[in-house]
Amino acid sequence: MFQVRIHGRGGQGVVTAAEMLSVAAFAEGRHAQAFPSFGSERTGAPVVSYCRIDDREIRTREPVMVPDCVIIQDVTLINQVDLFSGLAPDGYVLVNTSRSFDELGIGDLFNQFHHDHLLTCPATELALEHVGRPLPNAALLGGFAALTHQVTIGAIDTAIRERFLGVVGERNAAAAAEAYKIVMQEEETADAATN
Amino acid sequence: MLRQIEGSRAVAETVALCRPEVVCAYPISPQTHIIEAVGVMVKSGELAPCEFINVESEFAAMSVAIGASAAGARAYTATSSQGLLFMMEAVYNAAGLGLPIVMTLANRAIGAPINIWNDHSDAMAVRDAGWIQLFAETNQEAADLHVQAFRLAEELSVPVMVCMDGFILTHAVEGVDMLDQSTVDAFLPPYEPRQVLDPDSPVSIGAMVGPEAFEEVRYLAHLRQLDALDRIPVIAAAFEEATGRRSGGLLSTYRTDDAETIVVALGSVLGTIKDAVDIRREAGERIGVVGITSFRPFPFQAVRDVLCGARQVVVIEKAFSIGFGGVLATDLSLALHGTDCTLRSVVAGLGGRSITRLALEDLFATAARGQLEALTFLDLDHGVVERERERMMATRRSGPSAENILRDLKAPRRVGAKEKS
Amino acid sequence: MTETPFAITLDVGSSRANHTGSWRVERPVYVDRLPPCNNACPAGENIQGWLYEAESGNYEAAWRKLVEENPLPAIMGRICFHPCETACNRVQVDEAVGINAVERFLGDLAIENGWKLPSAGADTGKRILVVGAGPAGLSTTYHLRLLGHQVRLVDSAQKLGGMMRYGIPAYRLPRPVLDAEIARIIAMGVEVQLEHNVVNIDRERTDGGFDAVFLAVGAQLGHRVNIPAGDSTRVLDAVNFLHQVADGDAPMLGRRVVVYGGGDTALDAARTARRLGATEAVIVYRRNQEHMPANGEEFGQALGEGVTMRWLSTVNRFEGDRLILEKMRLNAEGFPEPTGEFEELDADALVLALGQNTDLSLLDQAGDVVVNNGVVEVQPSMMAGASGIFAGGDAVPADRTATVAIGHGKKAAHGIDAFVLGRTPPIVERHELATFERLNTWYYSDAERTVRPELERVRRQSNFDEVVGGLTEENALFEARRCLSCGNCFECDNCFGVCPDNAVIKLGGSKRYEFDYDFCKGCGICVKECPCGAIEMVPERI
Amino acid sequence: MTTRPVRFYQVGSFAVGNRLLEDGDRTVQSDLNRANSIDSGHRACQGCGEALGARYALDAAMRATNGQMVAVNATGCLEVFSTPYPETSWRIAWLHSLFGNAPAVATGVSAAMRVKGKPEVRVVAQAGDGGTVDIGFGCLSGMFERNDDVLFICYDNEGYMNTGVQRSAATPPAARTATTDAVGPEPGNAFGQGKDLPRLAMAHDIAYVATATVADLHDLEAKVERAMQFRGARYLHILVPCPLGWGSASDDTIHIARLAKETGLFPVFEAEYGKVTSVSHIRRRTPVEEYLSIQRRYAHLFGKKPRTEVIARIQAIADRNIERYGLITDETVGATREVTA
Repeated sequence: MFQVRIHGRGGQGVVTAAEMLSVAAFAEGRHAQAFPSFGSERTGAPVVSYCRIDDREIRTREPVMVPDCVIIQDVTLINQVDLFSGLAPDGYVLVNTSRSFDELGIGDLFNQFHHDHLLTCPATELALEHVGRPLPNAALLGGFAALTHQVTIGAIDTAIRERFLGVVGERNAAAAAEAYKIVMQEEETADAATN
Repeated sequence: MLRQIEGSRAVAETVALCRPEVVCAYPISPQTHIIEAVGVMVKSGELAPCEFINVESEFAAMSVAIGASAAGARAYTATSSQGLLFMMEAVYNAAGLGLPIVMTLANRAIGAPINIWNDHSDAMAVRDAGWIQLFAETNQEAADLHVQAFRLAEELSVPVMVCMDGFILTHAVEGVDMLDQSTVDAFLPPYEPRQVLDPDSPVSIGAMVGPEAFEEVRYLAHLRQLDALDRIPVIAAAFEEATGRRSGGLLSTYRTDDAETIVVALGSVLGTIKDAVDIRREAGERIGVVGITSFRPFPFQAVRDVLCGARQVVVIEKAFSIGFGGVLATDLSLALHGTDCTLRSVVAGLGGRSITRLALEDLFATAARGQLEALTFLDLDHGVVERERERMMATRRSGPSAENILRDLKAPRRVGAKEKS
Repeated sequence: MTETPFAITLDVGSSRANHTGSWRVERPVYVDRLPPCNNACPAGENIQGWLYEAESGNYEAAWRKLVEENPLPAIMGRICFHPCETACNRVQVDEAVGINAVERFLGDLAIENGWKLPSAGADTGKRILVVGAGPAGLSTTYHLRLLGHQVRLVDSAQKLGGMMRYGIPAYRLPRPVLDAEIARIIAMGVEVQLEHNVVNIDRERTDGGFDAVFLAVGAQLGHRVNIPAGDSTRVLDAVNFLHQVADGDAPMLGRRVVVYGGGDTALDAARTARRLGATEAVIVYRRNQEHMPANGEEFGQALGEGVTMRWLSTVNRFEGDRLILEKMRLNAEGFPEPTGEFEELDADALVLALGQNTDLSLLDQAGDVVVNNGVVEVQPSMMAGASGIFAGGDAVPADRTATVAIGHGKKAAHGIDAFVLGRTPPIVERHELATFERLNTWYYSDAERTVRPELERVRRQSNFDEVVGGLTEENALFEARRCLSCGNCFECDNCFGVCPDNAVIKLGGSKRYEFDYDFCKGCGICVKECPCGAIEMVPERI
Repeated sequence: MTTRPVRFYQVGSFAVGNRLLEDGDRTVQSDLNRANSIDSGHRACQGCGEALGARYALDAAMRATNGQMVAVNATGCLEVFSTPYPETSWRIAWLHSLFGNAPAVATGVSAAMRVKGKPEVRVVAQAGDGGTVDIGFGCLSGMFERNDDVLFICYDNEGYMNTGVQRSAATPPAARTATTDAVGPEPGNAFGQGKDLPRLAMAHDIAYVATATVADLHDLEAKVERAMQFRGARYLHILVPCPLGWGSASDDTIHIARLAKETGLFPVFEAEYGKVTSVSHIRRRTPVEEYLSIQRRYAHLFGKKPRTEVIARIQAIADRNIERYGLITDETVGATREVTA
């Protein structure tokens, strides 16, 4: 079972991201379970959503406490929330930013985790460019596909287009595709650096 | 068709397939997504003919459903928690009048302190109201139970409440095999009321009944619920025949055949329990699970049959009767009366507290050792409780407990800092 | 739907098994009470009864009910001073019902349509002599004929009608109306003998073989006072004056006419004088308007026609063409006292209208008849003695009005009937009076204002034509519908409607209502809300 | 002078019926074949205004709907005295659910009729004043706001009579009830701000709001008929004196209702879409004493030392109504114009 935790703020599509991710996995014939952190958080408040992906039926209803991947939609949360709680050393981290980890002041992370599992993606910029609104969730899913290979970019594309109809779906899918490319390149760069 | 879909949406779409004619809605978390979705379907014309009524309270919601049902329409509503309590009087009334209303209860705790998260206090608060109460383990079952609920309700002229865990199910997106219209139509005949408000054939519905007949009226209601114990498996079987899917029934079992310890629970926590049980099984423990689907009517015989071979029964439930203990455990203790089975009551997950697999594994290990107490509160922070009790002893005006505890939970850091300095 | 849920759902109307009548300690019962108009009518008319018919527009039925008591409605609808209207309970709401006007309307309608009186009753073989063809005599004749007795009607005048013809001016009672209603009675089969003076009643009776006699000779003699006058031809008697006018033989009066008296005859004389060309017609009366016995309505008409008044004055003497009047004042009891002050009034003629006397010389031989103060003493049956002589009208002690006379006539006819057939006169039981307090006047509509001025307009006439016009059908219907139906159910459905227990059964088709005592709880709302006071509560018997 | 057709029927305008009127022009109550929606054998007190008002209103509604009507009843006297198992007094399709939910239940019935393709079946909901102005007000306001196709009738007897005469928000000032006893320095109910339901209903801008009393049947029936000409939420507030709760003679029920109107204490009017369209003028102006003094609930005002200042305050309420609704016209007997000046 692969468990994902997505951090963001109310209004940034955090819950939708988990839902679309589960749909993408479902589209590929896998079992998936997406759910929000339950609460009554308002726009702007820190929120979390979860997604589990597995090849067999998912029965558990406990929250994701030991994620395999953490997606951070909003870097301003870094000093406010324990974003990496429960993340295994080989866990993945995808951060929505155009800056480096050092610039963000979280260079220490490299020491705790596999550095090739820690990548950034300028998802907000991509969203602004393609969709015209700063909603990074779709683009980040493209990055997630590239980073974790848990789902294909094709499945992400399907899930996005199912959630957002017409032009909006198309533009979000384009943002995801570009994010996918960027992260794939980052990954290659990282791999190269590692090797 | 199998779809990756939010639980609320699955229920809403399934309810729509049942062709409800009057739907009343008053929003309360976590029921909102269900009635929102039904509302959209009615407004768009996708669900027609149907009257969607935005009422001003849950009390009105159930009341509108009562009027609609008495006038011969298939009526549906959904609520949670405080909403259920606010409509309580009407909940009893609907049952007393024998109106086959179907209601989704997105289970949630009851305040104060106000708490929007899941537990079963709401369902337990109305267990004596005369409604049939069915608990769903998964969103698939939640959806399926609604179709069966309408049929059961209308066959017996008894209202049915489908309970599904708030947020945990209602807000979870997972795979649900959705029924199609022709399947539901074939399974669920149009509503044929037993009594109806008809100007051409007038009757007075809702008479005042005195001591001379009230007991008989109540006893008849009881008999109808006992009838439901027969009808529920029959309807589940018919459903399986129509859909190829096993859903509903009085109860479900998991690895109980040779089990010495059987865990009994209601609703979605059964999934996590099954995961924990699998792990305990791998450790060699003979443990199984029984999920109660029909909490009212309570299937005494079926429960007894399945549990009587076990040495120990551990009831895990998300509600308790303050000053007494577990509610489901009480029912089970009656069902097990005269057997050698030991009953252990565990109260867990109140107000949305996570019931984790690890905690359950630990609990089952304790049970296996025979060390589980008669009544246990899972993951209870005894330190917090003790400190609040001390504060209450110290001063009469110790302030509200909820706020004190929240302050207390943040306190260790301060205490730690103090100790450091 | 064959089986409904036990106890919770009930079949309609099942509460009728619960007889709530057992809760009752008092029960309502329907009653009929005597309306004040009926009570006050000297002719004994069932006014409420015929108004009830008229309200519905059943005018012939109304007329028929009317003539059961009074055969002269067109006449009485003109000359009756309608004490019924004075008694009318509606006075306390707004104004009395215009009963008299409706009566006239019905009377005129009957003449116009040629409605006939009922046929005479089966012949009894009894013969009755009626002396005097005024209202009393005509009324007796009519009722006697209804009872099947033969009647000979004798009168000294040339025509029938008595004072109705010779005392009441034509502008108040047009002669065609008078003739028509008299002719209708005569048409029932009456032997009429005119210009016949009965000198000795006993002889007349014996000669004619009459079983009984009714005396209705009236008061034909003007009361004279001695007015010193140089020229006695200037002083006339009102009764004679009016009689002469009626005969078309009006005396010359001159331009300034003074009438002395305060009664209706004085008004008639003054108004007639105006019509005969007098430029001044002055009525001299010893008291004031408040104490004037004449009918107020006609007084108003007289003023409207230019008649003037000289109150608190008596005529002392005639001096040439000047009348010397003495001024009077009223003492504490309202009686006039002389003041000793005098004034003058120019006059060409003085007409005396100071009351009338009866000529009872024909009774001189009838020994058992008692005459007192110039009138005949009678028993309640109107019999003046044991010998079968009956009397009525102005000749007996009573108000001297045509209506009273008509009442006497009916009463006498029944008295005579009992006498000649050897029966005891029947005692008519009277219902309890329907007093105003028993009514719930809330329910009666307020009279609409447009209608009254219209009546006034119709009443504005002048000269020798009839002064007071008749009602249009619309107005007559309106007036009839103003009747409160005091004490008599008129089927307004109030009891049927206001019962919280549906315990009043409406029988429909003018059959009124019944109480359903199975369910009546005895709350009494029906009694309180009955407009006309036709229900009362009585204690339940134990 | 113009002549206009005589339309004067002795008692045509006020009494229940009149033999002189065409059948169609008579009240429903005068009809031999009236529905008798609530039939004999019910257990209401002697002289019950509510039993009477209910039959008046529902029979009129039955005629207006050609018998296609369903009634929903709140808990209260009317419900208790009409349907004690095993007997019901209702001859119409009738449903009782709870005390406070009659408007919502009626909404449900109305919705059911619409969805079942029977829009000709009209719904009347009825409750006492407690079920309307107090416990039922939430549901009532919701029903108004949604403009559900329901005629809601309040039978106002100014208190909780079913439970033994306790105060409701419709209990008038100074009236004695079991919970506002005639003791202490200010006996009886306090002078509050009042909860004027007809005006609250009007504030919802619903199609039709009217008041009536059991003392004027023609007016009441006309209002029911008018109400039935509209679709959507409508409200009819009928004053129904309660001999038990008011301490009045059982035969005074209608008389007292009439006085309530004639004093101005109970304004009778109708309003459409939030605007008053007609008022029933006072016909014979009456001082409030006449109304108060025949009710034992006000007996404490008329003791050895009459509470004239309290009576004056009640008169002021009447005068305010008279001014607010223009209840006095030139035709009012005993009218004084200064109140409208």
